[in-house]
Amino acid sequence: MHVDNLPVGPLAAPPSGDREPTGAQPVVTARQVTRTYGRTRALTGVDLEVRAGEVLGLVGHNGAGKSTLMRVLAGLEACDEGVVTVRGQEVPRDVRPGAAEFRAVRMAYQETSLCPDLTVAENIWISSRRCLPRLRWRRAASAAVQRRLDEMFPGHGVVPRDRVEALTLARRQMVEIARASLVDRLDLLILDEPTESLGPDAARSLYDHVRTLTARGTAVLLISHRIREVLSVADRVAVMRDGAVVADKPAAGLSEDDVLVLMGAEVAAPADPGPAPAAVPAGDRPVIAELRAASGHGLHDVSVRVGAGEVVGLAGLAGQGQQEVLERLWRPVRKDTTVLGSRAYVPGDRQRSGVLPLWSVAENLIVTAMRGLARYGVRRRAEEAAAVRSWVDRLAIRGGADAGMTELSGGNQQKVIVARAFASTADLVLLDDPFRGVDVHTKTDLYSLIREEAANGRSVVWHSSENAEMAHCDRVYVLRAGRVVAELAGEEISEERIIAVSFAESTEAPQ
Amino acid sequence: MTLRTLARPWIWGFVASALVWATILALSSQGGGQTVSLALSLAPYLVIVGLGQMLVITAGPGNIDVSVAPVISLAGFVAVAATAATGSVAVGVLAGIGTGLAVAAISVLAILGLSIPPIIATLAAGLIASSLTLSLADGFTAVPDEGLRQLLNLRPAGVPVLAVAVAVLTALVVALLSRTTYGRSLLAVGQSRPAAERAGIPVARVLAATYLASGALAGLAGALLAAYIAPSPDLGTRYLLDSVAVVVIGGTLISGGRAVPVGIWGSALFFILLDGLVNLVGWSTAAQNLLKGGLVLFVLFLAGGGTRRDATTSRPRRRPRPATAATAATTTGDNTHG
Amino acid sequence: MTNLVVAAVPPRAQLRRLAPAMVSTIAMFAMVAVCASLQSDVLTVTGLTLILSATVPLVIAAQAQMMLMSVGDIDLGIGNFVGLVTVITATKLVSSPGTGMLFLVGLVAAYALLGALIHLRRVPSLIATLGASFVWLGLGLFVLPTPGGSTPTWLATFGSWAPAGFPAPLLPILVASALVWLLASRGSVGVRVRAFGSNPVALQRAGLSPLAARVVAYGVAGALGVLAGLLLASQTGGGDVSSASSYTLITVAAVILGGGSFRGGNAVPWGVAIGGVTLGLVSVVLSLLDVPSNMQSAVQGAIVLAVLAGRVVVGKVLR
Amino acid sequence: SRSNDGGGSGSGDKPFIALSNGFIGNGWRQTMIAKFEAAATQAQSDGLLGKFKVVNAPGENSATEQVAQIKSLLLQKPDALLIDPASPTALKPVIQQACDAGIKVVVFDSAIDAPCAHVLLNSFKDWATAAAEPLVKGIGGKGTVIVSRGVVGSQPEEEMYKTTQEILAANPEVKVAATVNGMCDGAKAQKAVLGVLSSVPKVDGVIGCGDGYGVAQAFSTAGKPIPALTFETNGRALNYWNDSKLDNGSVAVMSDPGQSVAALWEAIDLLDGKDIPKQLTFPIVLVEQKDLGAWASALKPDEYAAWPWTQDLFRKQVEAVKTGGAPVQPPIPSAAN
Ligand SMILES: Nc1ncnc2c1ncn2[C@@H]1O[C@H](COP(=O)(O)OP(=O)(O)OP(=O)(O)O)[C@@H](O)[C@H]1O
Ligand SMILES: Nc1ncnc2c1ncn2[C@@H]1O[C@H](COP(=O)(O)OP(=O)(O)OP(=O)(O)O)[C@@H](O)[C@H]1O
Ligand SMILES: [Mg+2]
Ligand SMILES: [Mg+2]
Repeated sequence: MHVDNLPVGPLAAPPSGDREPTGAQPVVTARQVTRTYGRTRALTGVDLEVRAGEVLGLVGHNGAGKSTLMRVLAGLEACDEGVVTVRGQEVPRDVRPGAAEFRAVRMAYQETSLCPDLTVAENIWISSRRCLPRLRWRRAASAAVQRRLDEMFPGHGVVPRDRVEALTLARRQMVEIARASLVDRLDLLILDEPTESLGPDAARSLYDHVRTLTARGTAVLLISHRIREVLSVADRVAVMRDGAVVADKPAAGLSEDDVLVLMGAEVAAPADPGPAPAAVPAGDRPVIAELRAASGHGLHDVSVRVGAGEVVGLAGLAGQGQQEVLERLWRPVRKDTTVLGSRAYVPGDRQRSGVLPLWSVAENLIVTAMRGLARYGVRRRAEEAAAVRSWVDRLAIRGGADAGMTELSGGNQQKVIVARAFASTADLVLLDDPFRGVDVHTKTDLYSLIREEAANGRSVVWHSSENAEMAHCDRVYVLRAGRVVAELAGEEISEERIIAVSFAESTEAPQ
Repeated sequence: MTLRTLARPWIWGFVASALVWATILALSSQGGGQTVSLALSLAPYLVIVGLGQMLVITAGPGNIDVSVAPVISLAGFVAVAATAATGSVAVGVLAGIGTGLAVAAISVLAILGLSIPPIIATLAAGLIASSLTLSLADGFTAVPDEGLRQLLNLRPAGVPVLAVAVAVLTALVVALLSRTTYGRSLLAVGQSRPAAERAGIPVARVLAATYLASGALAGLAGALLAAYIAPSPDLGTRYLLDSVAVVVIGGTLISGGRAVPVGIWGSALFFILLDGLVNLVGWSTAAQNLLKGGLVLFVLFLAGGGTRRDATTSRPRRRPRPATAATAATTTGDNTHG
Repeated sequence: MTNLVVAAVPPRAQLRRLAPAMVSTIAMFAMVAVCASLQSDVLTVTGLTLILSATVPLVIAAQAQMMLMSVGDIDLGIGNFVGLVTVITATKLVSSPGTGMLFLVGLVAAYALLGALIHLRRVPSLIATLGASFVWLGLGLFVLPTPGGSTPTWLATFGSWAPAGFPAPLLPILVASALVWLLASRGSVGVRVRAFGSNPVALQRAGLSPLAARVVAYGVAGALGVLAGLLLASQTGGGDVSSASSYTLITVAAVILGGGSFRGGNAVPWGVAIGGVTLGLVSVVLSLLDVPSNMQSAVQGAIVLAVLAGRVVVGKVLR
Repeated sequence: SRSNDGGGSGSGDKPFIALSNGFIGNGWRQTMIAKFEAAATQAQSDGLLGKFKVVNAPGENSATEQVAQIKSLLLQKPDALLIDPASPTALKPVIQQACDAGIKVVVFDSAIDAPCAHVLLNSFKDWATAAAEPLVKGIGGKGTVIVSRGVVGSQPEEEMYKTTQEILAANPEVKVAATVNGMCDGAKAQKAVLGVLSSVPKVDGVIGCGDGYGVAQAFSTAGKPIPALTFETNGRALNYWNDSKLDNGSVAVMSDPGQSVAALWEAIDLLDGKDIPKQLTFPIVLVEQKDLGAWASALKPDEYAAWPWTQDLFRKQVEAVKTGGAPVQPPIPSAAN
């Protein structure tokens, strides 16, 4: 059967009208599954059941083992002990990717698994070749992905001929999700943090589509750190902690706080924006960085001012010029940009531009500060070690200073990269949406870290795709299509306001 | 497997050279100590070039210096000419190093200024250097300094002075890599250039320094070789392939980010002893090449994947970056004086 | 909402991707123009045959190099491999065509095996192909210690084939490039190979074997190497294992000039054809221009730098 | 490429001669080209030559590069083409093409089996004999020697090695301790010999092909006495030999870089319609102890001894070849200049 023949859209009749999760058949189950990597026990005996036609939300702190469990459930990796059954059949232990048992289980990965040098259509061929014709597959793949994207993300703007490399992060994520869902029979769709780089619009249409999938009997497993989102979409929520599922409850009746408690932390009022933004009015601070009517390279007449000790936010939908502003401040080569003092950068794309994979946590953490500590180009190791110790403790980096960087989970890697920037003596720290995929507790720690450092006189420019984060800023510039459409300060900064500004503009005068 | 327990691929160079040495000893049943001593008097030249090549290869995927061969030849002429003109060996050696720096400067301009891939940039710089060599060689009259030659041949108690000096140089490179900000920056750039750039490392400066260091070391090797052998337009030819090979067999990660200076000694000794063995047995060039190639492949496939990171299949890895390098011809042709 | 902003991106991205090959194309035509202005006979069929024929084996060897570069590897043995093929062509293929063919098929298999070993033992291709290049050289010297032998008649006939009104060397260049294009850029085999070069994890997650992709790339490279060797033998009328040793570096330069990269994931067969011809023309231009003999290498280097610098300028303009 | 128009008169009826050289990266080839350019310039001003052009294939003796260059030379329609080939076989078809285009082709320095070309070369048998015989005699017909072979796999080397072996077979008391691959290159021979020195007993001589200077360095590195050697014929080696006062059967012998000049005269005579045998064997350059001082003082370090062929001497040598008489002995430097 070909993708083209797939029943799609709302016209498709659900195979069973019954939306009662309890009565549904289990699609995939895991029993007492364990998995260790070297010294890391990623999974310590997981029991989980995913049933047809339900949305199962999976939450847990960074490194809880969610992605690992998903790789086991999708047949990408064998487990050490325990049993995985698919549609009631036990799966042999020596499973390999692409095994027949797992044909109907598909996964959209946390770090997309597209080939950047290939076109979208060619990427589709790779993962969905079984449902494509042998000849003229390119055309079939293009048509299929185009239709699926139109269904899932209206107005996506992806052309199947495009090379993935040329797509924005959000579009890549859309293609990744569409790729996972393009198959002739889909029993289980796993979405590992699908909305982290999507805008709210795209996220909403994704969840609409998830509903039509479940209506046809497909199970959907959703992993996300946006707990509110999970609660609103999922039928059931499973909570993982330290490699095991510690709770499995219907979503109805759960509150965000309940989930946080289950995830294993004393709920420390996560809505509290930390130390109050400094009282000094923006105008009175000495300006340490400034963009004056900058244009070109995706910016149009953008003026941005950063005062000493100020936390300046760059908000708006993803990809509207925020990164370009950061880029200019990072490398102030043009006349319209002035930056006084040294800079440090926290990249959002940690796989590509954050992690130094051969090194340990300590080496990764200190590499920026090393230059400042050194005398005549010679390192001072005692000072470096002390700095590393204090930062590993301060951010509670799991694994410790001597762990290999790639042994850490995504969230902990991100902590190291944030620590790298703040461990330096930089006067201006640039944050490029670094808290994507970081669990709430870590986030809260990092927010207060930022406030403390600002109180000590450092300036921070912070781009975030999560509007709620902007509440921790003194001042926020909202960007759209490369222009500053609003500058909010103090009390004005609120999620609602930012969304209002970014969207109010976007509905009028499209050019 | 964690990073700590990675295999130590540099061992293989030493193991292979010990094996070859034992074979030589078994065949000739004499001069075992002297064999090592003589190998140690040839190895330093290759080690010097290899150290520079290692720094370049460590700078990450795509980085390679294919201009070392023409630089060695050119620096040989320049050093001899400068020594003859000033009467000072030191000036001559410095002139050789300066030549290496000058050619490397062309490469650096092309790599950083014009974003030309290093393999091509250094190839072009090397072509320019070889033209200069030919122009200099036309009617060249100076002769190498006798004092320097005697110094290079000095072997008190069978230990070549040059080998000791280059061992010190190797130790300095080890210290450079682990103790200085430049060394750490180079290793960071080699692991991931974008990440190093975001970590505030002046990538362009680090790369420039690296190519200049490679040029300077090749120039130094050329200055010494010209005194040890004689200046000639093809003085450096063999050193391109061999410098790349010794670096990699020595355990340096071809995709960058990890350098093993000590390993170069093992593989340099291996190459030199292997040449000796082949010549001792009187094998034909065919057999010599088969053996050399076969052994390189054998050691390589035996040592295996220690040279790459943890290969757990499904966790997204850093893209395995391609290794790059280049070569020159392996034979010089058919005319007997070719 | 945002599709309008980005709708303009693809054509420009496309253009930027094609720019390197375009600059090389311009360089190629500029060189032909220079040659023609120095020697008007260049533009006749005979003239084009003369200046193009030497580039035929180079272009095909460069296609082999490109196959490996598309998986992110580099082949430092291609020059000696092509030389070895000429040797086998000039000896075994003449004395007993059946055995000769078997030998050539064996060489392709050896390449595939090399690819498999590189993959399974996870060793850098650079050093493995460097080691293999010594083996090819040794085998070549073993089979034919002194250059010589003769080519089979059918091959010699092809080598001296000179149709009227059409420069014969263009045919193998165009046919080989078209085949590689169909295989590597259009077909599903090419998708596997490029996907492996681009993101092996994605390939594996989709249940495709990275090993197979690499072996296929090496096998195709081996086959192209054999083809290049046959064509070289047809031009030189004999076997000489070191006759193509310069190919190793030049093919890399040809792939880069044609818009390829060391990163892997890209196949640029047409660009490689243009890059190969451009590099082949350099020696023609050098022999037509009155460059002092000592300075010829420098001029060659300068031409390569100039073409690549032109690429940078065009890239800047397009950005 | 280097070319030269003869005094503005255009090519007219005076010939245009091109030289294609397969490799320029060593002193021998450089001397060969320098001698040719000097002689051709002289011939031009003497009105014997209209125009000449020298093209060196870049890189490492690449036959494919040279084929491409000869093809582009064909476009320029020279009257005669001189070739120092990078490969004894690979140029066969392109030489045939040149002959078909009516161009006189003279290949020198290496045999090539292209029936239409004229070949001018030194006898490799003579070379090997001149290298080994005096040396064997010098060590008194007995002792231990190392044989340093040339570019193994090349035709000349096969012939030379055969000759060497014949001579050694005739002297059974001379033992071969090792056979190394010196590639006729001092630097390579130096390393190769050094590699075996510790493993062989006392060495009385090294039979090589013009690599004695490097071999001497190897012995001095190893701290061993310098045995009888086969030196190259360049200024560096001859001066070393002269200065070190070695008188132990050492010789200096190599082929003659002046062949290019002889080939020039041959081409001019061929274009004049003179009858010249297809194959000419010219004398090698042998520097004997008695002429050592003269040669040593006349040569720069990297310059190789070359016979100063004039048109006259060339014609005499052709006669000698035709009649089978004794080869012409061109003047050695002290007598010539
Ligand atoms: N391939 C691997 N090699 C070594 N350790 C691994 C590997 N994959 C996962 N781990 C470890 O297993 C644990 C679980 O990781 P996993 O990626 O499943 O966490 P997660 O819940 O997805 O976290 P996050 O929310 O940060 O993505 C972590 O401690 C991680 O370091
Ligand atoms: N064109 C090809 N290029 C490279 N490898 C191939 C090719 N065709 C098949 N293979 C090899 O055969 C294996 C099966 O691949 P194939 O694409 O046929 O899987 P499939 O047909 O989609 O799966 P199945 O038929 O088992 O359901 C691959 O893993 C690969 O090793
Ligand atoms: Mg995860
Ligand atoms: Mg996560």
